[in-house]
Amino acid sequence: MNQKQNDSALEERVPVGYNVHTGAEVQAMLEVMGLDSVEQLFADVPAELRLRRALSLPPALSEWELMRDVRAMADMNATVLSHSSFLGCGAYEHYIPAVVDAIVSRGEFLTAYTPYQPEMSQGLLQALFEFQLLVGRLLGRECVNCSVYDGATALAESCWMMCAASGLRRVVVAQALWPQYREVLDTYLLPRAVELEHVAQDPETGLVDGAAIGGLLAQGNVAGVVLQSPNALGVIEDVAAIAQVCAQNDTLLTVSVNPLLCGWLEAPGQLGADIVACEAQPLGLALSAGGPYAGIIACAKPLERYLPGRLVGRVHDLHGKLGYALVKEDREQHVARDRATSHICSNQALNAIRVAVHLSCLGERNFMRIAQLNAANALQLRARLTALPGVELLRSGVHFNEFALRLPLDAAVFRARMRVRGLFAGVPVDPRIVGHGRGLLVAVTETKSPADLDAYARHARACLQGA
Amino acid sequence: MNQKQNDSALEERVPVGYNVHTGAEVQAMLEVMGLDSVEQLFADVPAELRLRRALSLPPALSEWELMRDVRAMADMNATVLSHSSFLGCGAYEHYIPAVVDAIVSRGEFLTAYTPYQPEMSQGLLQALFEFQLLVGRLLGRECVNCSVYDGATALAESCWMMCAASGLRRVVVAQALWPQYREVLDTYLLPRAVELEHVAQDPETGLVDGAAIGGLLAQGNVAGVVLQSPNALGVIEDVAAIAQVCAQNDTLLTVSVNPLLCGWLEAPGQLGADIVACEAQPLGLALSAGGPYAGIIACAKPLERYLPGRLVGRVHDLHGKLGYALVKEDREQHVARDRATSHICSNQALNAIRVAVHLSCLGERNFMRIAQLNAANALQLRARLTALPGVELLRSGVHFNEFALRLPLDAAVFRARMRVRGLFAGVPVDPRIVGHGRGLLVAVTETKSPADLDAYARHARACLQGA
Amino acid sequence: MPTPSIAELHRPGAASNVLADSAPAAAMPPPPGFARLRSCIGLPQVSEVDVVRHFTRLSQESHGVDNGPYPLGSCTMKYNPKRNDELARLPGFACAHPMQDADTLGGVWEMYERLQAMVCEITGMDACCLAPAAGAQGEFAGLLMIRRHFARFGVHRPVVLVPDSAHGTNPASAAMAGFACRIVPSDAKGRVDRQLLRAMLTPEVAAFMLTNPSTLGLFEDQIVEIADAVHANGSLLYYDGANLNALMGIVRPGDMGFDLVHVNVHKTFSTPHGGGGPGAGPVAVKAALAQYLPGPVVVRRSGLAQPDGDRPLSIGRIKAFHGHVGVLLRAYGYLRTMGARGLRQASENAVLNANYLQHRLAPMLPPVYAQLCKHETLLSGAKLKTSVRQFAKRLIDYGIHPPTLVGAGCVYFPGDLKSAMLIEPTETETKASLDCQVDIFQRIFNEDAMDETLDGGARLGRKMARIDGN
Amino acid sequence: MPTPSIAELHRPGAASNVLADSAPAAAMPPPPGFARLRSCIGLPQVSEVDVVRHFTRLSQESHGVDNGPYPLGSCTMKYNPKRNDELARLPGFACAHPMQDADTLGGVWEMYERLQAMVCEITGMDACCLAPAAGAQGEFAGLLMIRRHFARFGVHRPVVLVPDSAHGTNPASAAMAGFACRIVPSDAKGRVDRQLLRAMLTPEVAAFMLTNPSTLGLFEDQIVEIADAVHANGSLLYYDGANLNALMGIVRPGDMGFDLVHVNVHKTFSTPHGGGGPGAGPVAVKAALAQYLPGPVVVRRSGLAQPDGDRPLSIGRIKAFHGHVGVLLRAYGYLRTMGARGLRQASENAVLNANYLQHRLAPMLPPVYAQLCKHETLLSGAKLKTSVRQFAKRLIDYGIHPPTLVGAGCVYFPGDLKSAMLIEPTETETKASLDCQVDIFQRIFNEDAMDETLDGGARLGRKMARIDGN
Repeated sequence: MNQKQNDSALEERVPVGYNVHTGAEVQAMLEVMGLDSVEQLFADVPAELRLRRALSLPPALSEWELMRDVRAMADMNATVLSHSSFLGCGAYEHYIPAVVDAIVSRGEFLTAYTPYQPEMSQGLLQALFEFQLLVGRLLGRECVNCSVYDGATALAESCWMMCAASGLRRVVVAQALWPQYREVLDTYLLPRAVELEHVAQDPETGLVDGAAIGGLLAQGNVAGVVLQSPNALGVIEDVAAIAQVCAQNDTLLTVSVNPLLCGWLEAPGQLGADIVACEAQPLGLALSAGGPYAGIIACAKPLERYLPGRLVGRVHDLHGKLGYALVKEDREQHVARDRATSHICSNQALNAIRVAVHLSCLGERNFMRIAQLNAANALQLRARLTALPGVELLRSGVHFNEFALRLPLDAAVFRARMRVRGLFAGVPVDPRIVGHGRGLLVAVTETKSPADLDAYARHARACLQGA
Repeated sequence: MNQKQNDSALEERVPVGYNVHTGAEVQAMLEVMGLDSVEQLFADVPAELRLRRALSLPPALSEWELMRDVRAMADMNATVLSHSSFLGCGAYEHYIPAVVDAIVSRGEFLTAYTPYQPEMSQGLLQALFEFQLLVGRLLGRECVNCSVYDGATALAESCWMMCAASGLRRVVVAQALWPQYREVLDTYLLPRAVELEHVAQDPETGLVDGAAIGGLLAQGNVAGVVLQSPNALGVIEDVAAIAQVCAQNDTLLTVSVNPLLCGWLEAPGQLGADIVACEAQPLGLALSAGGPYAGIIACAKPLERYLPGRLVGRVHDLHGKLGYALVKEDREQHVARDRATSHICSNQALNAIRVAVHLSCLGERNFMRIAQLNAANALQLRARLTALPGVELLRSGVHFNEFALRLPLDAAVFRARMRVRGLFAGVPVDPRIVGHGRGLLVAVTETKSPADLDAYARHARACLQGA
Repeated sequence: MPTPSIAELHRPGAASNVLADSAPAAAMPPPPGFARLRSCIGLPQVSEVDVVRHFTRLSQESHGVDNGPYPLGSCTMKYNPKRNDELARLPGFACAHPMQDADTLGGVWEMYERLQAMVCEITGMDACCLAPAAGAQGEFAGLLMIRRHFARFGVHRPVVLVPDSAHGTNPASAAMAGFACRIVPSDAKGRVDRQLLRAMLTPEVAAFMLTNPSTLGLFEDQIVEIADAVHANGSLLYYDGANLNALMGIVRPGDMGFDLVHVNVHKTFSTPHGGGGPGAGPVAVKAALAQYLPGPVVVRRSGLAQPDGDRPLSIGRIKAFHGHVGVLLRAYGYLRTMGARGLRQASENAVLNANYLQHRLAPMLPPVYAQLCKHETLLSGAKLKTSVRQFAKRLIDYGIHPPTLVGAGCVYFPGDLKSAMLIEPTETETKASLDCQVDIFQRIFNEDAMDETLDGGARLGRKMARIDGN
Repeated sequence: MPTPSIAELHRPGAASNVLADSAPAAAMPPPPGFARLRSCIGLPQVSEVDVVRHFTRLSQESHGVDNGPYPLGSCTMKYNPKRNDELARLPGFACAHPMQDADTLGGVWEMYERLQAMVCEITGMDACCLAPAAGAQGEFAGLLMIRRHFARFGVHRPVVLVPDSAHGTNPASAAMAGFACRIVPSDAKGRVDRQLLRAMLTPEVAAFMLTNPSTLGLFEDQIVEIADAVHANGSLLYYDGANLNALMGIVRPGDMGFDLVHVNVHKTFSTPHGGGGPGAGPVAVKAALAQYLPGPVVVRRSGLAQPDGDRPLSIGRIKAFHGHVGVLLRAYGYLRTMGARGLRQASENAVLNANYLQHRLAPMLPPVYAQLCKHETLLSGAKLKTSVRQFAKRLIDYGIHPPTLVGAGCVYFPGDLKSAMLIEPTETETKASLDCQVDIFQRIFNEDAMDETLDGGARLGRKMARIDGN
């Protein structure tokens, strides 16, 4: 490939890839400016810095070569279609109505930028507003931002909200967070000198130790408490009880929740959590090997000014007509700079619209029925598996669509055997929480049929026996 | 499933599937009309005819069960992705720009009905008009309808156009049509007492026998002549020569063409064909196991009033502003009824829009380059294969992206052996045309890389030797 | 601002290089012999971004069911489920080549076999072919079967009867199948005039084609008598399934005495119509006629669905390949989602909506036939101060798609009904949507000056004023 | 007519039964213990057709690059290729679960390894991590690496310098990474004031964050001197890649002396922005810093791409999973389609378009810095008879998206530039599109009465009049 721009032969310049200008057009534009080469436009770039060769990139592909290339890579991945998957641990295989994809692939939404000029983007703003509205109802707290990166960063940002609101730098954290969430908290908070105090889970029930929390809070100086429910042991936390402990000590509480659980049981916001953080993936986002997902933060009104990221609000135009716009931007980086509540600029807006469409498609009744179906399916498989010899529940607590087993063998070995049989059996429980490697977290969603559950139980029996 | 409509419990009526009314709404609507049951709306259906049971259909599926069900069926099909395909014979594996799917999945186009109210559908009408415009330029005849069902029915309708225009009922047909096209001609034309006279192809060159056509035309009474190019032997016909014979005899000529050929060689319309019929599939339509495709008919101006189906034209509104509308509807079934040029009502409009977008995406230069690439790839594989022992060209003529080999063994046997090796090697040539079963039609498009051609040659060598 | 045509956006040399570095450097040499290279086509050269913006804009200047009601009588559309579009995009179907060996298309045959069975059950027929490209081609296939049937026994029956209210496709298909057409008038109640029918049932008559409910929205309540008369004459009774969405699970054509039927999948089974097509028009028949069906007819042998290869009496091939797989998949998806209960509910809602609209519009646009209607209703424009055409265009000013008028839709009104409108709400319009339509009808009805000056349209945001002669 | 909210469309009991016959008949029993069943959420119940119509309508009331130019300075969008959206939908990626064994995600690692290499080559860096969710998180990761680097050697450097023209994310990320921020003023030419910079480079300074070309559209022509000064102070030089689309294949951050860089894939690599995100912000570094990169960093061992499991000095995890696979695939598709030649052409076109627009708009809106610009240009509103805000809103009346104003975009103008507008056409606007924009600017500039009365907007078809306070 000869990279040299031959400006004297501009008319032969063919637009490559997605480029638009023909040589004649380049020439015409240069002439308007009184220039005669594209080179002159880069006169301010010191010659000694200029790249004197073409970038060393693989050759350009035609569209069909690209499809072949990427299809070949896609075929190197196993998926929840190639295997019967019972993986969870923060990402779940769920039904996504086809309407969701149909709406978010419309170019007006897909190719929009952040709606800085509200009159150009009323529909987009309204869709985001509806996301905030519906999610606020779902999680039980009314103030919702327009999304952050994912569930883990939502939790980290929530912790900082508690620090900012309280002026304190100590956060009490339940031990049984997803390991990856715990690591993100470390990354986000330790540089800001926030102290993270971990509280153990009850070895029997899997619930966080409320008394221990109470003890820590009584010492004072705590910005807030952080729980996850269902937690990394698959156990639903007693949010109301911990909220009471927090309230007694005038301390804030953040709960990271699986949002689908809020279709079955009362939401953390209703139970007293000041902040509810969640991963939106179970609300209509593709698994996509881990991203892009979206983090949601819902909080009580007094905490709103500590929210990171964008907020859409109702406003009025000069004639008094109702409309929508980004509001309360004084919290944000482009206005507050180093005093902003967060650095977040790009968020996950299109995924927020996905959530709004998803929740609208399902509606109250189906959403609740699907949540119940998740719980029922998990309960059924749990019963089948704990009846197998040597298998018992790891913790006795209340489960939703995920439960942890204690296997008679190493969970990784079991998982490997099951995989050979075409099943993704679950995710081993973090040994840092339970002290051994025999815990396996099994997720069961509405996508699993009775035949799938049968197959799991049948293959599990064989794999426990060493096959 | 209890099918009985319990009208007294209307409020418990849950909308099933895509139904919209709640029980309360049904009740409210009935009340407005002074009725108290849905049953009463069917009082005019004699009781003895009523179905006294539920339809015996498989149980309704949720969206995710349906996807599973249909994915399982999809997995029962081999495809041009699972195999390296060299199949043609009227349908070709081509590059389709992603823009095509993005545009035609927009609901405004996808869910529109026929644009009977032009003011509601200016964009749709303009898109169809642009289809007519671009396709007319491509095929070399300016009057183009808005599509018919497929290439075969386009040819049949074209034959009838020649009959209607000439008042005669005898059509001379080149022998080397795709077998399926020939059968459709029989189905469409024999009931109307049209006589189809078949003319043989030259056993050396594969070209239709122009002298024989001249002889038949000299007898008089012929409505028109029908050719296919490239024909069912993969040979490009000498359209100009046959057009001359027709012109000398004052007889109409219809040519069924692969539209992509018109990016490489002069179009049948330019060469004198009065009507050009084609299958639009190579212009941006998915293979889709055979349909839906679209048939195109382009003709000279004097034949326009014999065109089947819809035409979009430019019109003006009351203020003189340019617009688009369906025009010349007096040819059509909804106006002319049994004197219509055709019964066609639903056509393939969305696929016509696909073609318009496809041609716009490629543009003149890329369209011609892709046509050349097809020819070049086919030429290359042809050279590789005719170098194999015992393999020769079936006919010596000029080829485009498809050529016929004469194999030293039965073509079906060869095809079966190649399939085991992951290749769809081609389509056996209709023995009715060549008198034996050793002809194999091999299609090569731009989607085939040099490595694909190598693989074909390598495997072919092995399969010829019996493996 | 008129939208420029794509050809006007042409900029020489503009199209991006989609072949990238993979293209052969040299142009293909000209072939030997007579073939002449193409020098110029006249396709526009534009950038991809131009194409996207152009056609996105054209789409925004169009109206679909996704944008609101589309109440064209008889030609209407209900909601087209998005999931079913995804089925058609699955590579296992979308990337299958029709000339593959039949045993590599097992999924196609499996879907066909199941869909055939569902069509037979819903219509009360015994055998089915899914290949016809559209309703009109289904009709055509049906008529060819009728022709073949009589020809087989050496009977000359060159005439087909159709009612005056029939879709235009009925007589047009009959003509294409080589039949002469005779029109059976309607009686005062909008039904087939049975006296006249009886008189027209001569030994020449091969078949009577009937749409039930008719395109006037009326159920032929004397269908048993009609069927008996037709059969007594040795003729066959053909069912045009255009309006089957009114009757699913309630009464079946086969049980009414019909011998053949086609179904319009876009209307009854919710496949999108794409601004004119593609559709599909499966044809189903009673057992006695099964052997004439065009191919493919899929049968299950040893559990495996496969095309029946042994059908010597078939009317032959009506399309190049196997049918509109991508459309039929959507119909399959619809039927599997709805189930028996859902289909029945759909028909009930279709009839409920039509009667509700008829009732509510009656003060302005009284029904031509003051009685129960089925899926649609024919309204009289007699009370309007202006023409129905002006009324319709005024609806467009309000962004509402008008009902069908004579000459602007695929229907035909018998007699002197030129000032009528045919309206079909379909089953997927909510009460709120119907009420909103009624309100706008009322508003226009109340407008003082129903004249040309109301026609500007621009102030209400539509792109065009009324189009001349439309 | 204001568009009702989806919640207002609620009809009790309306949502269709998506679970069909498969749902368990009985409700799930309440769990034991403390857990209380949810009785009501407040989600709307609407039919699927309502949802489709509602959100289709909202989309039509929005503006994207598919509809026309989106020339927000610095926050702009170029054309988003449709093919790349298809890549993200391939089930092999879309249906992979992040907690699968790493060896079942070979395609993800293969794509990552190739994309990492391309990012390194384009930026002139040695190692790369694709995980950051957006540019701001890329910055954050970069700053944490800087922090880790100095901490490792026990050096206390608590300060980060940023220019006054920096994106707000720079200081905000610095604060989140625990740094104090100090602002370096611009000089009269809009460049970093090198005198002041030198004075501010104390031993406390960990890094200087720079965007080049800057958010004023200017290339820091003294970058070598700046880099030398920063490095001489023992500090690191961070490159905010927001404007890298101006320089691809022309000059590389690594060759300019930068030590770390992040790339905004939506702007430089054409991934759609979806009204705010998701994006991705790969971070790339010189070899000396590679060990600090967050995970996953993918390496090729024995030909097989796989995540490097042995990275003890890494700053750790910044996201729950591996990164935005669905977004990165699109960036991969873009780079593979463009190739080296295409990328260079893109940057040339970006700069050509910005200078062309600057030149043509100069009579109305002269550039604040009258010199060559790069990807964007800052225009002065001094000649306007009205405010830039009014001018911008008037552009909306004509359906044109305005440039960035202070406070309505993610940029910050230094000093007293409140009446400036930042405009960035991007490389995928054609000359015709730019000329059309200029014409409309001219028309508004010529309007006699630039006052509130021009603001109605309705007659030009926009949905809202000006929004209070915006």
